[in-house]
Amino acid sequence: MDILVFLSGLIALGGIYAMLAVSLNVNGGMLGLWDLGVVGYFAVGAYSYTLLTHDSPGLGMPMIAGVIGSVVITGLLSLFIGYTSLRLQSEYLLITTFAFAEIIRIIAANEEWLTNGNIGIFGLDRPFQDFIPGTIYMLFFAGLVLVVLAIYYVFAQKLADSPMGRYMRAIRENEQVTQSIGKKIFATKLKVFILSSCMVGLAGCFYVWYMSIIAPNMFTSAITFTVWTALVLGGMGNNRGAVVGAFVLILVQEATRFIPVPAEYSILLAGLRQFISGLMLILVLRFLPQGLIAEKFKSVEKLLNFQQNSMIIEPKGGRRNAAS
Amino acid sequence: MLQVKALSKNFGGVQAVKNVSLEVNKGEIVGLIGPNGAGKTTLFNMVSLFLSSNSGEITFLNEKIDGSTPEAVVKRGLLRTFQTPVGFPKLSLLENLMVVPPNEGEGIFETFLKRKTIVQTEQKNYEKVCSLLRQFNLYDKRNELAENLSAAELKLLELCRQLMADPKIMLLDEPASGVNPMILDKMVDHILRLRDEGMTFLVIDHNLGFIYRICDRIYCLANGELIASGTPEEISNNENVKSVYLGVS
Amino acid sequence: MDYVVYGIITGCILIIASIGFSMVWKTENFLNIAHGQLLLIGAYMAYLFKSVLNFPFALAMVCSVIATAVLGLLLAKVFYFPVRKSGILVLLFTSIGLSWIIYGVIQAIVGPEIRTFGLETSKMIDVFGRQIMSAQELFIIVVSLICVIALHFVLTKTKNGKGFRAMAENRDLAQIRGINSRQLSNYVWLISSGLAGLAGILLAMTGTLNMELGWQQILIIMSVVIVGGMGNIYGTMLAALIIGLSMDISTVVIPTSYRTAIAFVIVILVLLIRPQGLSRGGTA
Amino acid sequence: MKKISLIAVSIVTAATLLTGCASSTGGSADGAKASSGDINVGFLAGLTGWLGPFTKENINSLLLAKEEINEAGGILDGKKINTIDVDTASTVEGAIKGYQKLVNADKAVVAIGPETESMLALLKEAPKSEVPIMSAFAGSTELDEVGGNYAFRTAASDSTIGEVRAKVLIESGVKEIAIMVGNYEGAQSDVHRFKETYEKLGGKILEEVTFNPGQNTYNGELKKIAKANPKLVYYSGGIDTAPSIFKAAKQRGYAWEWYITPDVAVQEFIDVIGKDVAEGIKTIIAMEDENNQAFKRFNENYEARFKAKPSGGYYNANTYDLLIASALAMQAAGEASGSGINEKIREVTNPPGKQVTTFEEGLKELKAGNDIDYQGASGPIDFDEHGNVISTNALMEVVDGQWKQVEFFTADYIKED
Repeated sequence: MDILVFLSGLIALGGIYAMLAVSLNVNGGMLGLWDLGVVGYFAVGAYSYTLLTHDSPGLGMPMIAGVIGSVVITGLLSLFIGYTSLRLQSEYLLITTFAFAEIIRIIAANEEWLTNGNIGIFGLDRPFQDFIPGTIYMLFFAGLVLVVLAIYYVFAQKLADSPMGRYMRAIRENEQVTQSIGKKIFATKLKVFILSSCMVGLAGCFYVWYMSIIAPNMFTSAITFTVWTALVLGGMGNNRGAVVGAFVLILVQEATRFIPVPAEYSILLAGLRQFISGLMLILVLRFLPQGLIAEKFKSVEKLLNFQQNSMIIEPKGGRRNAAS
Repeated sequence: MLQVKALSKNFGGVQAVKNVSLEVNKGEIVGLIGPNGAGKTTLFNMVSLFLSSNSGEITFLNEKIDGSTPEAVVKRGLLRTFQTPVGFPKLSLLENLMVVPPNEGEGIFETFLKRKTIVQTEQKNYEKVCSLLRQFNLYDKRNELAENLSAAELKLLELCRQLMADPKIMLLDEPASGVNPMILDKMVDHILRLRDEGMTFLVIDHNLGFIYRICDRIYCLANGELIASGTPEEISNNENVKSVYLGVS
Repeated sequence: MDYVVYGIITGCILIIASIGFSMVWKTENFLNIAHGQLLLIGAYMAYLFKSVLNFPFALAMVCSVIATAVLGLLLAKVFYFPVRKSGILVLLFTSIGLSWIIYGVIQAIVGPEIRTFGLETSKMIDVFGRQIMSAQELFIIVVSLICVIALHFVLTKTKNGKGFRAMAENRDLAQIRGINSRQLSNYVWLISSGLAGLAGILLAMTGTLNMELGWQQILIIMSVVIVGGMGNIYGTMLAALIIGLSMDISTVVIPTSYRTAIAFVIVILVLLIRPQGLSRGGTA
Repeated sequence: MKKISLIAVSIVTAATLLTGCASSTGGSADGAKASSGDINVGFLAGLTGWLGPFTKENINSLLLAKEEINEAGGILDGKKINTIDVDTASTVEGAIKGYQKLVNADKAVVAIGPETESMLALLKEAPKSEVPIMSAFAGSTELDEVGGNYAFRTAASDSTIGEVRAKVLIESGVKEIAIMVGNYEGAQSDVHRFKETYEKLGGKILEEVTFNPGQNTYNGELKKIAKANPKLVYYSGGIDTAPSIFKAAKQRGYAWEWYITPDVAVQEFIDVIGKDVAEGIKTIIAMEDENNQAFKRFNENYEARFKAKPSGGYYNANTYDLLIASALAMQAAGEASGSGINEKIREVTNPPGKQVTTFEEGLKELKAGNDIDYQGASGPIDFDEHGNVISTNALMEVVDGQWKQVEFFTADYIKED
């Protein structure tokens, strides 16, 4: 039972990261936006939720209003960020979004009247915590995370299989050609960017629940890098890869904690854990540049059930490698 | 149908296109030739509004279009291709073409709210795509990824893709480069057939033989300036054109 | 006035730290996140030579710069060269992975203690009766000036330097003209890593050797390079000074706690107004 | 298919590693095999990250306490203590994950070590899991009134120490100061109550500068302070930024008197900023009188065991006391459990009872059925209703490159007026 509770804690956290990875896959993987601002929307989602629902500082609104509010606020902010930065290309977009995320964190740390500054806000409520005994609450929470993750997954998958998904991949593959056939690329990018940010913002609420505390130093760029790593590890452009990547990353990181070492060497081990994460990433990239699960080709005919009788043969090189 | 008047473009002090005027009438195939760096592609980019011009005027179907957006121009029926026809390498041929027609499903909410309309549109587009692929002998490869095609097939695919957008005029950027003679013949056939069906073309190419074969009229650019224009015969005998081509290659 | 001097000092360290990053970006076409960890290697190498092997500080510096340069090239050969064909994103993430590896290894070796080189406190220098800066700060400015001049000389006079500039101008053209890209690439990695090592030492001179140095600096380095324009060396120098100056001068007007935010605000503003950075670099 | 099987393999490996190790007792100290009767105690702290420099000595202190307990024969008829170090990477997320591992996988009875934010994050969790969290250095004022049930700290609250510091300054005639404070929770909390009390007592803050750790230079920040022209500057920040700030100030000839936050009152601080710069820097630190027997004994034992002096600013004695007190509490409760500790820890550390200063003494008295009052190496250790201790304080100064105790203030200092 205890092991189950322990594992459910990991699953909850892994699930939250998987939610982030799926959200990121929508704009980073499928649309090919190099968005390094993940932690920014994550922070805004988490802070909006907290400030809407917490009493002081905050408005003391009901939980559901907080969740909706956090999605809306994240959306509005990403509209602003996206509108200003989405015209930029690859690396420039990457740095700009990154800069926005850093600025968000710095504001959270310095505007004490709003966010309680570096101290943050603690003792935050969790959903249904009054009805579920504390010892097994984590089990419930992990379940809740998995349910929402499943919704995220199905949503993202439906999107990927739709004409919209095809259109997004086209933009990723060749922006110029997409423009030459009369598509409004910027508007689409903005829409998808906002969608992805909202998804990240909602995941922010779950992070607050998991942590029960909110403070600016929870939202450093390490989270952005972790989510991207998870996505690259699992396979970009592929929702299954995003989920698998996130869980593998969290599990492997945690598994290294269990290596038994004498107390004197625990610092050595701590350094080694960073080493292992890094090595794993490099090895996967070297030998499986498409990630653990490559983005898979799906025939239009199959998706639309046009030719149910004929077999559709997967073309050679049928795995899409989005990582180039 | 398409008029370009006194178009100019500067790149950091270098005049890429100087005061170029040209005209394409409906049902014509007009060639645009000139040595490397003559400003042909720059001109294309400006006409398709991928690039803004410094001065001059572009009129399409009797309406000024400069200052508009590439998307808007495409909607009016002006399509262009690219020199290097990569298309969407990781998309299958079907997807490469299915993505072209405006589709109501290309929205986030629409994807989930208008499923029925989407399927209907898709069905319609699918049939159109298939007939087009059959015409170009690519039907058998419809589920192949574009990156697995040969360069020549990619050129054909490029043509198909732009055709999907129901163009009134097509700007072809080097449709014949890297295409073997056999496929080139087919390309010529396709272009002529399309012209007979009412399409208008403006074609850039280095292959003068190809240009002479298909074009009704030809413009020649060198160093950003228009140095000659006329029928293929006139151009092939033009001293300016000869000296420019001999001087370079 | 004093703030201008502070800004120049900050800017000088940034120049040394960013040039290498910018050069790698230009030739290899990816953001080398592990560049920050090379700073860390340089600083700890110098510590090894100075405090463990008891070299004089100047010699320790030189040894460390050379060692970091060689190590940087080696790491590039082992980790980056094999995945070059797989694309920019793979390279970018390989560099993130490499950052973790370097961080982990150094952490395991040196532990979390904070160290310094144990240098004497330097004297202030009087100029017209005003104390402008300390000898140490003057040293930093002189070292970066020397580096900038040396680099300029190398880029304009040597074969490889010319090759680099040609490549910076037009990658395809340079390859057509037969510039030995393998040799050139080695050469860029050497210079880039050496400069990173030097920057690490300079940073550790004024402050401390601590594990977070690499992560802290890479953010600012990226801002500088972006503001400077892709891979443009001179633009990068200018950007380093601008960001250094604006961060220090900003402390007069706004709370010092927002100092780092200034760099990012500049990045965003520059990109919105001039999407190619301060100087023209021309993207692919 | 090959790739899918690869993922499957990696997941299975990870899972096996997790569950396999989880069912064993995890990291056993000294490489010794932990027998099933052992009691696991967790050290939950940032071994890497910004807390790294703090915790490396704490690991030793805990080791020392463990060894003393085990050498005295263990508790509850010979059960040995086993410590498990869990790295939080100095993040709250790491602390939560680590705590869950300690509680559920290692079956630890207590988690010693989290810093303020992690304490706050685990506050609600601890009573549910019935595994107390105890901190030796979470000084934040935020924790003043929330602990007491499964949450204890031997760190003096910043509010107490802030009040003492303000009073000492005012009484020594310093009425105007400037403050330099790092832009993070620990530093800001440290300054918070001090500022309040100082101003209440009639002091004036001329300038307060917040700085970000990890900058190249701090000249601008120092200039701002210099403009206010204070006699004394209070520095609350980390050791990593200290050299840049203190050296630069010295170089520029700013002849301020410095008071620093207790966190950096360690030998390392003097080493990194240089003896000449450090000379005369003062701090007030929540510490036992250096003439106190228990404290002396702890220092001597530590030095003998690890060949190095423990640093006051790293709260080594406080960490040590937490484990000793927990062990005594378990002995008193008669069971090795978190709830046992929670129930009995006040009883064994607070008066009334026979005063004991070592584990061995305490064990003997408990076995004899007597009530005890543990007097720790870090002070008398009397937990109030919110799990805080009222500490004694010492004014320390750097003399000849060493921290020297200049004055000692008993726990009653702030009460007398």
